[in-house]
Amino acid sequence: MTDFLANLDTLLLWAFAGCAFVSAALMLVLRQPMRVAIALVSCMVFLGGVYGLLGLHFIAAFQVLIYVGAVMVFMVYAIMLLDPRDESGGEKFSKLLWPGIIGLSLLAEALAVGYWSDLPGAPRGAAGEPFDMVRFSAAFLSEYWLHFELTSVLLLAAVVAALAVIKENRRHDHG
Amino acid sequence: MIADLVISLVFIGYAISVLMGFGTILTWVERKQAAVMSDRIGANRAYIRIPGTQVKLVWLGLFHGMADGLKMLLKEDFKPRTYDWYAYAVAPWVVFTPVLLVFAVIPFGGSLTPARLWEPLSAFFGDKTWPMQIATLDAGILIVFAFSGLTIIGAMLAGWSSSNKFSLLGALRAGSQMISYELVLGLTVLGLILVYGTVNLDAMVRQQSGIVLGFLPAWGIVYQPFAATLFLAAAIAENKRIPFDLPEAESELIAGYFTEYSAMKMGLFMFAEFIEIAIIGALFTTLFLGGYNLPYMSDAGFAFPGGAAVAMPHGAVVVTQLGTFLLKVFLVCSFQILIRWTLPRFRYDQVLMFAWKFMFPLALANLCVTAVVVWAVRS
Amino acid sequence: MDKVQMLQVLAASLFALGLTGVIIRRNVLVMLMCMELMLNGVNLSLATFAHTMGSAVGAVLVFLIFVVAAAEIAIAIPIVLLLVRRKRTLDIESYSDLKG
Amino acid sequence: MSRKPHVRKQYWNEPEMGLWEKAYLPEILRGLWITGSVFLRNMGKWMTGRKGALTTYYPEETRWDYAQANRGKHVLTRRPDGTPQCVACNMCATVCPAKVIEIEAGFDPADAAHPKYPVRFEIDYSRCVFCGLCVEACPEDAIRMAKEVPNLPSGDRWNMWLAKEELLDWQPQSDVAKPYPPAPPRVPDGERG
Repeated sequence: MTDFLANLDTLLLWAFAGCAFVSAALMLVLRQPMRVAIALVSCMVFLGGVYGLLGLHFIAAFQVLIYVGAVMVFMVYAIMLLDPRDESGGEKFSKLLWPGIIGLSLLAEALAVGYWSDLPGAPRGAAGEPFDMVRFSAAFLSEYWLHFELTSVLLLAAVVAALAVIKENRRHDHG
Repeated sequence: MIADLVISLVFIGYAISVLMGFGTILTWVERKQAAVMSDRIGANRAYIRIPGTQVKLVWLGLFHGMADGLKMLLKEDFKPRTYDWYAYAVAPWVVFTPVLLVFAVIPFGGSLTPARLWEPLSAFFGDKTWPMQIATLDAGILIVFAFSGLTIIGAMLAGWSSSNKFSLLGALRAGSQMISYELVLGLTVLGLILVYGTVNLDAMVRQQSGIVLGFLPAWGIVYQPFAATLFLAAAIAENKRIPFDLPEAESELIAGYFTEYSAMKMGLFMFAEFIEIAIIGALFTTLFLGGYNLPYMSDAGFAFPGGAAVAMPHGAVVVTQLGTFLLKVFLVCSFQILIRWTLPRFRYDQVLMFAWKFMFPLALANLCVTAVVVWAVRS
Repeated sequence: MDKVQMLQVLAASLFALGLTGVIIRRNVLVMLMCMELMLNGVNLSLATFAHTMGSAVGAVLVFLIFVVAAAEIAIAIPIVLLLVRRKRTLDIESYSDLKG
Repeated sequence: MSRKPHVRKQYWNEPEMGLWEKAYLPEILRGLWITGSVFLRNMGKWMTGRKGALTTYYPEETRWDYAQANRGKHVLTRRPDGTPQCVACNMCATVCPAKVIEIEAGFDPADAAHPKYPVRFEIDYSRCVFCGLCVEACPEDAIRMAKEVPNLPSGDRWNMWLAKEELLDWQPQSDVAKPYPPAPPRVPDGERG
C-alpha cells in the first residue's frame, strides 16, 4: 500500500502522458473538425495534469486557462460558424500523406532515440527543487522584464492585426 | 502517507456531499424563496412516507430536490438525430465535472489535528495538522478560472451538437458572454491579489482573520467593496443566471444550448448550474467574506475586544469553522436567488456592452487605484 | 525509462504528430489545431526542463509561447474566415492560386 | 451584397434615464430592498406561525371570498318535491363547446307535467371549460353555476366525472326567479277522459 502510494505520482504521470499521446494521435485520424478539437482539448487538459504532477501548478492553470479557455474556445467558435460539414464527401488526407507519415515517423524515432541515450536521467542534485508562483513572478518581472515587455508588445500587435483583418472582412461585406 | 490519503478521502467525501447537498437543496430553496418573495406558498408537496405507516414526512417540501432527481433519472432519454453524437454525449459532463473540481482549492475550514480531536486517533494520525482544503496549491485562484474555461467549451459543444438553431444561438451567446465576464472576473480578483500578495486561497483566508480599525473584521469586502460588487455581478453572468441568462432565455431561445437535452443529461446541466451557485457562494465567501473566519475568533476560541475570552476545545473550533463557512455560503446563495427573482433580463447587446464598456473599465480603474494605494502603503 | 526522458519523448512525439498533421491534413482549421499541438509539445519540453533545473527560464519561455499561441490564433482565425469567404471551402488544396 | 446597418427603432415614449438610473447600482439596490423586505416580512410571518402568503394551500384549504359571479361548479336545481328540474332536452349537451355533458333521458308517465326526466346526468370536469353556456342554453333553469369549486384533486381521473347525485345538492325552497305552482293532484290513469 505504502509502495503504491509512493509511486502514485509516477503512475498518474504515466497515465496522463499516455492519454495525452493517444489524444494527439487521434487528432490525425478523426475526420470531423469538432472531434479533432475535442481531442486537442483533452490532450491539453492531460498536459495540464502532467504539469500539475511536476509541481508547476501555475503553468498547469495557465495551460488550461489560455489554451482551453481562450484558444480552443475561439477554435470551436470558428468551427461552429464555418459549418465545415460540407467536406464530409471529400478526402481526409492531402496528397502528401505517405511522405509525411514516413518522414515524420523517422523524425520522431530519431528524436526519441536521441533523448533515450543522451539525456541525464535524474534531476541534477539540489537544483531540482520545485519553484513556486512567488519566485517565478519575481523572476519574471525583474530578471526577464524584457521578455515580459516583448510579450505585451506581441499581444498588442496581434490585437491590431486582428482588428485590421476584421476590417478587411467588413469591407468585403459592404462592398 | 496512508494518514494523508485517509484525510484526503475524508475531505473529498465532505466536499462532494456538501456540493451535492447544496445542489439538491438549492433547487428547493430557489422555488421556496421565490414563493415567499411573491406572497405564495411554494413547493411543498413532495413527501416521504415511512414504510408500513401512514406517516408522511413533508418537512416543508424539502424532498423536492430528491423528487426532481428521481424524475430526471426515470425520464426517457430522448436523443435527437444529431450530426455528432459524441460531442452531444460528452458535453454535459464537460460542463458538470469542472464545476465540481473547482471546490478542490477552496478552504472550507481552518486546520484539523485529529489527535486533538479524539485521543485514540493519535495512534494512527500522529501529531500532524492538516489544512481543511483538498488541494493546497500555490496556483489557487488561477485553477478556478482554468476550470471555468472548460465549462465554456462544454456549453458550446452542447449547443453545436444538438443540430438546433436555438441551441446554436444559445451556444454562441454562452461562449461570448462567458469569455467576456471571465475577463472581468479575473480583473476584479487581481485587486484582491494585490492586497493580499498571494494567489493561494488558504493564505488569503488566513489574512482575513484579524480586525481592522478596531471593530471591522478584516474581510476582503472591507478592503475591496467595489471589487466585491463587480465580482458578484460577473460571477452571476458567468453562471448565466438572470439577469444575464441570455444563453438560455426561455422566451426567445426555449432553453438555449440545452434545448435538445432530456432526462439526466439535462439534469446534469441544471445540477451544474445549481452547484455553480454554491461554488460562487464559496468563492465569494473565501475571497471577500473571510472564509471560515468569525470575527474575534481564532484557533483557541473567542477573544473579544473588551478583554473577555472564551476558550474552546479543538473539536468545537473545527465544527464552528465548518458551520460558519456553510452558513456564509448559504447566505450568498440566497442573495443570488434574491437577485434572480428581482431583476429583469438584459437585452443581449446590453449584456456584452455592460461587460466591455461598463464593468471592464471599472474593474481596471479599481485595479489601478488599488495598486497605487498598496504601493503607497507598503513604501 | 526515467520520467524526464519519458516526458521528453512525449514532447518530441507531440511535436512530430503536430507536424505530421499540418502536412497530411487538408482542413485548414485542423491544420491550425495541429500547429497548436506542436506548440504544446515544445511547451512540455520547456516545462520539463524548468522542473528539472529548477530555474525560471523554462517557465518564462512557456509563458511566451502561451502568448504567442493566443496571438497566433487571434490572427489566424480571422484570416481563415477571410479565405473561406472567398472560396467557400476549408480545403487547403483549393487555395493554390499562386501555383505556376 | 450591401446591408443597411441596423438602426434600432425609436419609440415616442422612449424612457429617459437620469444619472441615477444610469448608475445601475442604486436602482438595483432599491429593487433588492423591495423584494428583500417582502421576503423578510413573509419569512417573519411564517416563523411566528402565521401565514405569509396570499394564496391557499389548495385542496385542504379553499378560499372563502369567491366572487358571487364565479363560475365554479354546476348545480342541478330541484322542484319543491325534490325531483330535478331538468327535462333532459339535451340543449346544454348540444351547446357545450367541450362536449362534456352526457344525459340519458327517461320517461315517467306518472308526472304528467314533466314526463321526460334525466336518468343519468354526468359532467366530465377534466374537460369542462367552465364557460357557462349550458346555463345560458337551459330553457328550464335546471342547471346553474355556483361560486364554489368542485373538489376535483385526486389520484384518479375517473373521480373527475360528477354524476347527477353529486350535482343535485341545491334545493331552492322559495326562488323568487321562478315561483312554482303547487303540483297538480295526481290522477289515476283510468279516470282521465
